[in-house]
Amino acid sequence: MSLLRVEGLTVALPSGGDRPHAVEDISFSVEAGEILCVVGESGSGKSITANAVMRLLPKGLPVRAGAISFEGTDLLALAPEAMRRLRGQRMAMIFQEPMTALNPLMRVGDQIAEVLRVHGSGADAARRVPELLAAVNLPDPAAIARSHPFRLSGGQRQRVMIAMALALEPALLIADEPTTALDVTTQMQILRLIREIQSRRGMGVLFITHDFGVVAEIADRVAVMQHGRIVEQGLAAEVLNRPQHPYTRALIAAVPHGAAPDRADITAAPVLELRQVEKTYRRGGLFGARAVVRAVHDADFSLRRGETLGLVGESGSGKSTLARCVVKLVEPERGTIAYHGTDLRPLSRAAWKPYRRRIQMVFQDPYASLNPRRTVGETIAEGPVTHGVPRAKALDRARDLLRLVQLDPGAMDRYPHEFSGGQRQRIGIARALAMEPELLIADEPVSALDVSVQAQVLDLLADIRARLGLTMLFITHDLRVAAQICDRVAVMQRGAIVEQGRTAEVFAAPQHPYTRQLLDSIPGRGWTPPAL
Amino acid sequence: MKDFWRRYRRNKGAVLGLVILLLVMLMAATAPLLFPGSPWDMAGAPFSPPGEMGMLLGTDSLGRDVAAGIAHGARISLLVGAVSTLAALLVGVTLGAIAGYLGGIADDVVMRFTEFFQTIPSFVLAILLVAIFTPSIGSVVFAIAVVSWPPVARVVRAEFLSLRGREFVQAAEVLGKSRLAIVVTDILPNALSPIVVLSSLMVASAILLESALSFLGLGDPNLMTWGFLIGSGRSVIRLAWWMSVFPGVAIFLTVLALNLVGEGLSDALNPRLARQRGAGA
Amino acid sequence: MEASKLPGFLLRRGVKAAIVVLAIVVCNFLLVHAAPGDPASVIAGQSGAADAVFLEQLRRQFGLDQPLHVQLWIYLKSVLSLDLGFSHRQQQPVAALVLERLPATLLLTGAAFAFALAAGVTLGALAAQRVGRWADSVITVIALTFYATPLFWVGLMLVLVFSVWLEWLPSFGMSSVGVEMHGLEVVWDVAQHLLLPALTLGLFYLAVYARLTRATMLEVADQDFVKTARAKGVPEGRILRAHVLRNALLPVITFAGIQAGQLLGGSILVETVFAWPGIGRLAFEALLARDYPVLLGVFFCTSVMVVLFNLLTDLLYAIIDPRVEVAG
Amino acid sequence: MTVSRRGLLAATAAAPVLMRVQDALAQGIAPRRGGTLTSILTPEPPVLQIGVNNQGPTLVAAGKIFQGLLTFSPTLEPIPVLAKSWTISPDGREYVFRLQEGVKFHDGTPMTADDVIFSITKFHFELAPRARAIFALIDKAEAPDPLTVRLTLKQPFQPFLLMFDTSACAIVPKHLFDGQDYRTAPAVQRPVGTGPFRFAEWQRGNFIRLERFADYWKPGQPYLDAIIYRIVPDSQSRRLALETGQVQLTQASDIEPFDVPAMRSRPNLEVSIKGWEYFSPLSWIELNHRVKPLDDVRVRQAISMAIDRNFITQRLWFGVGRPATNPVASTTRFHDASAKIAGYDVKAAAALLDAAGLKPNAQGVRFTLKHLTLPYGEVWTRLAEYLRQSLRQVGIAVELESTDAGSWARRVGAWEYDTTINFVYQFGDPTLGVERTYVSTNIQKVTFTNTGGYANPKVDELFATARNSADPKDRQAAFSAVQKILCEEVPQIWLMEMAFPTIHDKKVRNAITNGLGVHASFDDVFLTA
Repeated sequence: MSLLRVEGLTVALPSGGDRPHAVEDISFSVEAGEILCVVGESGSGKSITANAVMRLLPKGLPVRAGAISFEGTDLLALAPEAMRRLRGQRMAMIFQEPMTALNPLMRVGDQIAEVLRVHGSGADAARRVPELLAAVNLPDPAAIARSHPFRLSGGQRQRVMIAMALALEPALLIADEPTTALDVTTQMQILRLIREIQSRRGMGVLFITHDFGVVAEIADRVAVMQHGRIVEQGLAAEVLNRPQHPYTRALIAAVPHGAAPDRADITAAPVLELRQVEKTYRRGGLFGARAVVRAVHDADFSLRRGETLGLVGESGSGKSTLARCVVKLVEPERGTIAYHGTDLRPLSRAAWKPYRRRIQMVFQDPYASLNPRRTVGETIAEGPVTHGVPRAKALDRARDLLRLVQLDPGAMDRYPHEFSGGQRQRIGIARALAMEPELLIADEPVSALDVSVQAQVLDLLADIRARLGLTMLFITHDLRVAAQICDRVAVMQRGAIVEQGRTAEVFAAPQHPYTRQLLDSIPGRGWTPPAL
Repeated sequence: MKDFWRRYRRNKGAVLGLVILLLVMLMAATAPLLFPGSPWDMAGAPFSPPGEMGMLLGTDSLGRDVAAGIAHGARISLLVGAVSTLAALLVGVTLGAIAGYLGGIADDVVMRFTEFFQTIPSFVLAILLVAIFTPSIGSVVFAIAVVSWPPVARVVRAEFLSLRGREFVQAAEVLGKSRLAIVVTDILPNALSPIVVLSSLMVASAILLESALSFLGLGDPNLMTWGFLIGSGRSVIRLAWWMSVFPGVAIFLTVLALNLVGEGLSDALNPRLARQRGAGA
Repeated sequence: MEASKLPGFLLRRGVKAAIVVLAIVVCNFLLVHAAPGDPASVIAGQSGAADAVFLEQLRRQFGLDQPLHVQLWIYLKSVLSLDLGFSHRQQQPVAALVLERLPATLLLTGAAFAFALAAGVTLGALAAQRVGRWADSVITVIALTFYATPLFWVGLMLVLVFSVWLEWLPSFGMSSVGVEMHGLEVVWDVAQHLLLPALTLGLFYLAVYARLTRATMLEVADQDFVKTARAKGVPEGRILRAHVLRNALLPVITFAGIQAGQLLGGSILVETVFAWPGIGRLAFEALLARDYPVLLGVFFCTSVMVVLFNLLTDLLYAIIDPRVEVAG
Repeated sequence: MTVSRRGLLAATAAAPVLMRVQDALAQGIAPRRGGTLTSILTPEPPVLQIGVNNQGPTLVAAGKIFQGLLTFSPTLEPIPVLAKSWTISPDGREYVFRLQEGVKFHDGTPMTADDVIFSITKFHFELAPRARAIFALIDKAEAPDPLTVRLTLKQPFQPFLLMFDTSACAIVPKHLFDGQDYRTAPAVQRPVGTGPFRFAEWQRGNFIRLERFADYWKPGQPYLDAIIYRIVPDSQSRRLALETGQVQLTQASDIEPFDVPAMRSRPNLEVSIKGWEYFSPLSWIELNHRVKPLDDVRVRQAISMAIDRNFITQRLWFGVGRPATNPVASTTRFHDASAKIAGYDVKAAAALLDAAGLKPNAQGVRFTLKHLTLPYGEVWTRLAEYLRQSLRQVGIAVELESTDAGSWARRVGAWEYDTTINFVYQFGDPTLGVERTYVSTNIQKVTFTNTGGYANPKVDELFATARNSADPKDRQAAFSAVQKILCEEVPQIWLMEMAFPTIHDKKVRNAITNGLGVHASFDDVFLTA
């Protein structure tokens, strides 16, 4: 008898959705002591599956058909109270967003103790809580137990969540994208932790993810979901290396292969040179407690015409700040930002204006980077118009650009919310290109996108760069992506560039320990996606 | 626009509110036709109860028609509400925009200023202002505006603050747009919906404030307002309950309507909240 | 936040508060002096008859012959020494007058506030818990009703019903005079007088808090950590209390802090309707009589109270919300 | 309806006006010792020291604490109080008062001629403008013996005695004021007089308590143990207090006129509008003669005729008061009933305005006037609204300006108004209460003088004659003449001889026994079981 068995599960979507069912007739099982990865892109219904098992679905998403049996009992038939008793005791869950998943007003220890208490074993909370925190490799458990969530880092919070989940040694752990919000290094640690605990206790784990790297890292078996259906499932090795279903194949094909292309050195004149640029943030004013953060320092680099430099690093490493310094969105205290020799840093808003045409930027969040209240056409034409191009002309150009980014020119008069993430990102790119820039700064342009879309956008960028001979500063946290698109990479840590060089070399022979650590942390680095 | 109306319709209360509000406006518009002449005219015997001698809602201590008073009063109450709200918006939006967009010291200064205004008991301040500038519609509007702009400033500031950090605004910066252009074309349009919602509520509270002032005898003596009616009916409440009850009801309905409309608007303008509010309200 | 950080925090807020108070004092002074009509002519008017000599006498007494900035300086100095000046109309030190009236107002507003907060939060929570069901609708409608009804009108109606028709409660004053009473009798007597005014003043804010609580609770209920709690198998009741309500209270507290001033303002109306002998009424009477010193005193006193109250809410907030000091 | 009629009958039947203690005894009602009388005071007086403040409420409450030498009957005959008897020299220049024996102040010190002289020549002379004006006539003030006061005047002044009521010249203890600033002396906060009741407790904004003075000079009096004045700013609360028996007596404008009919209909209550004869307040529309066209007598007559005084008395004051017929109230001495202003006649009014060359424009407006509303409460606002509507009928547009007591006093004092409402006490004699409003010598930038700016030499002369002659007959002649002239020229538009309802529980006896009504000392007031 399997630990968890889901058969023919169908969950309805509220009417007016793009499809009638969120999840349609899916069946799978999780055995004790194995990790089943449910992988799929956003909207594939993987999270809903997880929540359905916990019976945490919102009212809007009723289960229409199917059975979920856990340790032989039919969960769907269970009374709410009985179900509650199972939750946290026999089956536990951890979520994607560690930052918001903990009650901000409650001490971490109390939140863990709460699990024990509500399941009647609150007596030994005092003893168990530190144990549990230690078990998830948190330093100084006593102190952590006493502190409030906002004092902990994302990784630490996720560990706390895990500790909480494991408090009563459940038979089944459901992990809903538990590492997506974390930095690579942390992600690796968490993955290892889950792996280790699971094997030590012989739990069954239902692991939801969108990242094949992660799958390769920890999965025993895989179920691939598309549009609410499981299109393929089987042993991890099988599916990863010999995918059968076209969708699976497409997905795996889309995974950046990480193998750095070995391009010839670019010896053209430098377009952009940064020297001793420093940016320090001081938080808190007259009445607030002061806090000083050195966001950028020791981050010199130069960028030659036609070259693509990748700024890689984890969140908070200062890569975005550095990029924003270049376009004066952030104003550094000192240093020179030489563009073709002229220092842009001291320039006034007005004096900067001419350079706006030459230096453009593509942003990370496709949902936040377009003004929801203007049509796509206006958005793209806006730049040139501001710089004196007649409106009609700018609009014509916008049409061409839409074609260039592979969008239907009919999109001109529609509003951003009518487009998908990938399409919006294309619009964003078109907006930047409308200025016919020489230097394009791309700030995590693909990290908010699904793998398949990600691949398309990356190709688009590569293509455009080739066609227009753009020089690009490419910011990313994803080393695979960097490897695929950048000629050179600069690795940033705590505001400083610790290592830079040709992509191939850096990846092959990292000098700085941190670079090594980063590379080690690439999930599933042991696995090279098969060429399909 | 169409789906705005669709979302708005979903809130039954809001629709009801809109209907009431429209009726009140209609009454205000047609007052001179419904009740020709001045609402101050002594049209019947003093203190004749509702229904008697053709006085729908009775007469007051001078035999003036209460119904006429209410109809004509609607115009003033709505006018005061609208005008003072506009004035308050003007100040509040400007200051809020400055604080939110420029941030830093400008923000500090403006916010201290706003806090300061919120600390003074606003009604007391209103009374004081009206008294200083002697009761007249001008001083009343002024006083109401002065005490009701701070919330606007706060809301607008918050909106601007969050929008300023949004990527599409940064994109506009990178495109080299001027500050003014960014504020007007990028930020303001996206900050509008909370302002709209707020202002509908402000009109409501302005009407309440006006009535309170008139009630204390600080209204414009030449204008018939609901507050005045209650004020004059208050002391004779046991002799002629209708004098203060009906205007009170009028105020209640109008303010209620405005609040309902406000909720409807916020439902329609940000659906997320609408879901939260659920079927309630 | 940690107890160790508390003093520093309080100090910062204290300084802030002091500045605000000072600003308020200056502003009030200027405002009130912008008013037409000097107190001398008022008293002259009210004493039935007057002549120029008399007027001059009075003006000198009031220091009205001094230039404005001198008067301000004098006022500031005395305020800092907690001397609020002398009311020549009432022939009494202002501080005495205000302090005499303060307890009544504190009692009234305090009672109203407590009632509004307690009842408001409870109703709001109930509504949020039963969102969409009839209980929710009923509460929402009630809240909306009180929210939309003029304060003074509610007062009148309550008097009409409970004092005039039912004759259950006294309609005015703070206590029955001329009756010998001891200990509990007095308390009971005052309580009876307090009920209607406190209710009148409280109902509006009850509505405010109920609406606010409901909204925030629904917002919080959507947040991840609530789901976490559910996943932990925490019973719904406990989720509501330990997780949702506690977080939902923060905005309510902030708002309550801001509201303090408005509450005092409202007490003017209520104190007038119910003849409650508090500073609200003192202020209004002083205004009609152009009694500058008293007005200034009342405004100073109210603003100080509001500031103190905000300080209190800050403190409360700091205690409930660990993140406060980071917020700065 | 029937109920109320019976009430009315009852009221008239058992009217206790002028019922002195002996009358009561005659009726077999023995005055009963003990009990507390609870009444109402509005607005709250600033202080209870007569002289420092002479507003109505102060006089009502302090009238129980202080006493004057005399008081006056409804027909304004002097009645002995602290002065047991008095004589006036034939030339009308020497007044000798014999004081009561054994009169003690509340602090135990005996009252002597010194105190009386101090009160007259120092205390009130310095504090009270009204007193200053008249006591300035005193040439010599001597005390031949501790119980005799002799006052010698520079010239005869026939209304002189009227100045010795409590309200005009309360006797204060010299030892508590002499040599201090009278306004800030401690005694001002804890008043000490000779009255039947002593100051006990004052919770501001709440109540004032007076308690029986055991050493009062009338044996066995007062009958009450204490009097409590509650401060109740809201008129409806006041009415309620009276109905629910929380208070047994209200006076002045405690009860709004429109509530009076309801009070009359209550079997347990007594309503009387007597007891104001000494003050006889007269209300009028005050015109600023400096404002065109108000300087035109025809315009003034027109305004006067455009107003229905009966409507005002009946509809606004609900019969409390009488339509004014001329500048001197009918209850004041030397009132000449034969002098009458023209009655209500809209057509005639319009004709007069046409005659004055003020033609109506398209909207039917001849000219516009501002009207400064008297900020003394409801009914005055109503009055202003009534005037606006009725003057509009003859083509005069009136714009109301509402204001507070402060601004009103200031603006009237500074002549910054077109029209307003005003009413003044006449203090029993035209020389005291009427003259000041019409003589050109009294045109001052101070309230309650001739602020309207009316000037007529003939009028000045006649008032002077009346003032200076010692013979009532001569005075009557002069006053009659002046009343006729004024009725022709209507310098002000007289509206009403005002009266204030005194309403009390039937248990309260002797509430009104003289021309000062509730201002009296109440030493003979008692509560029946």
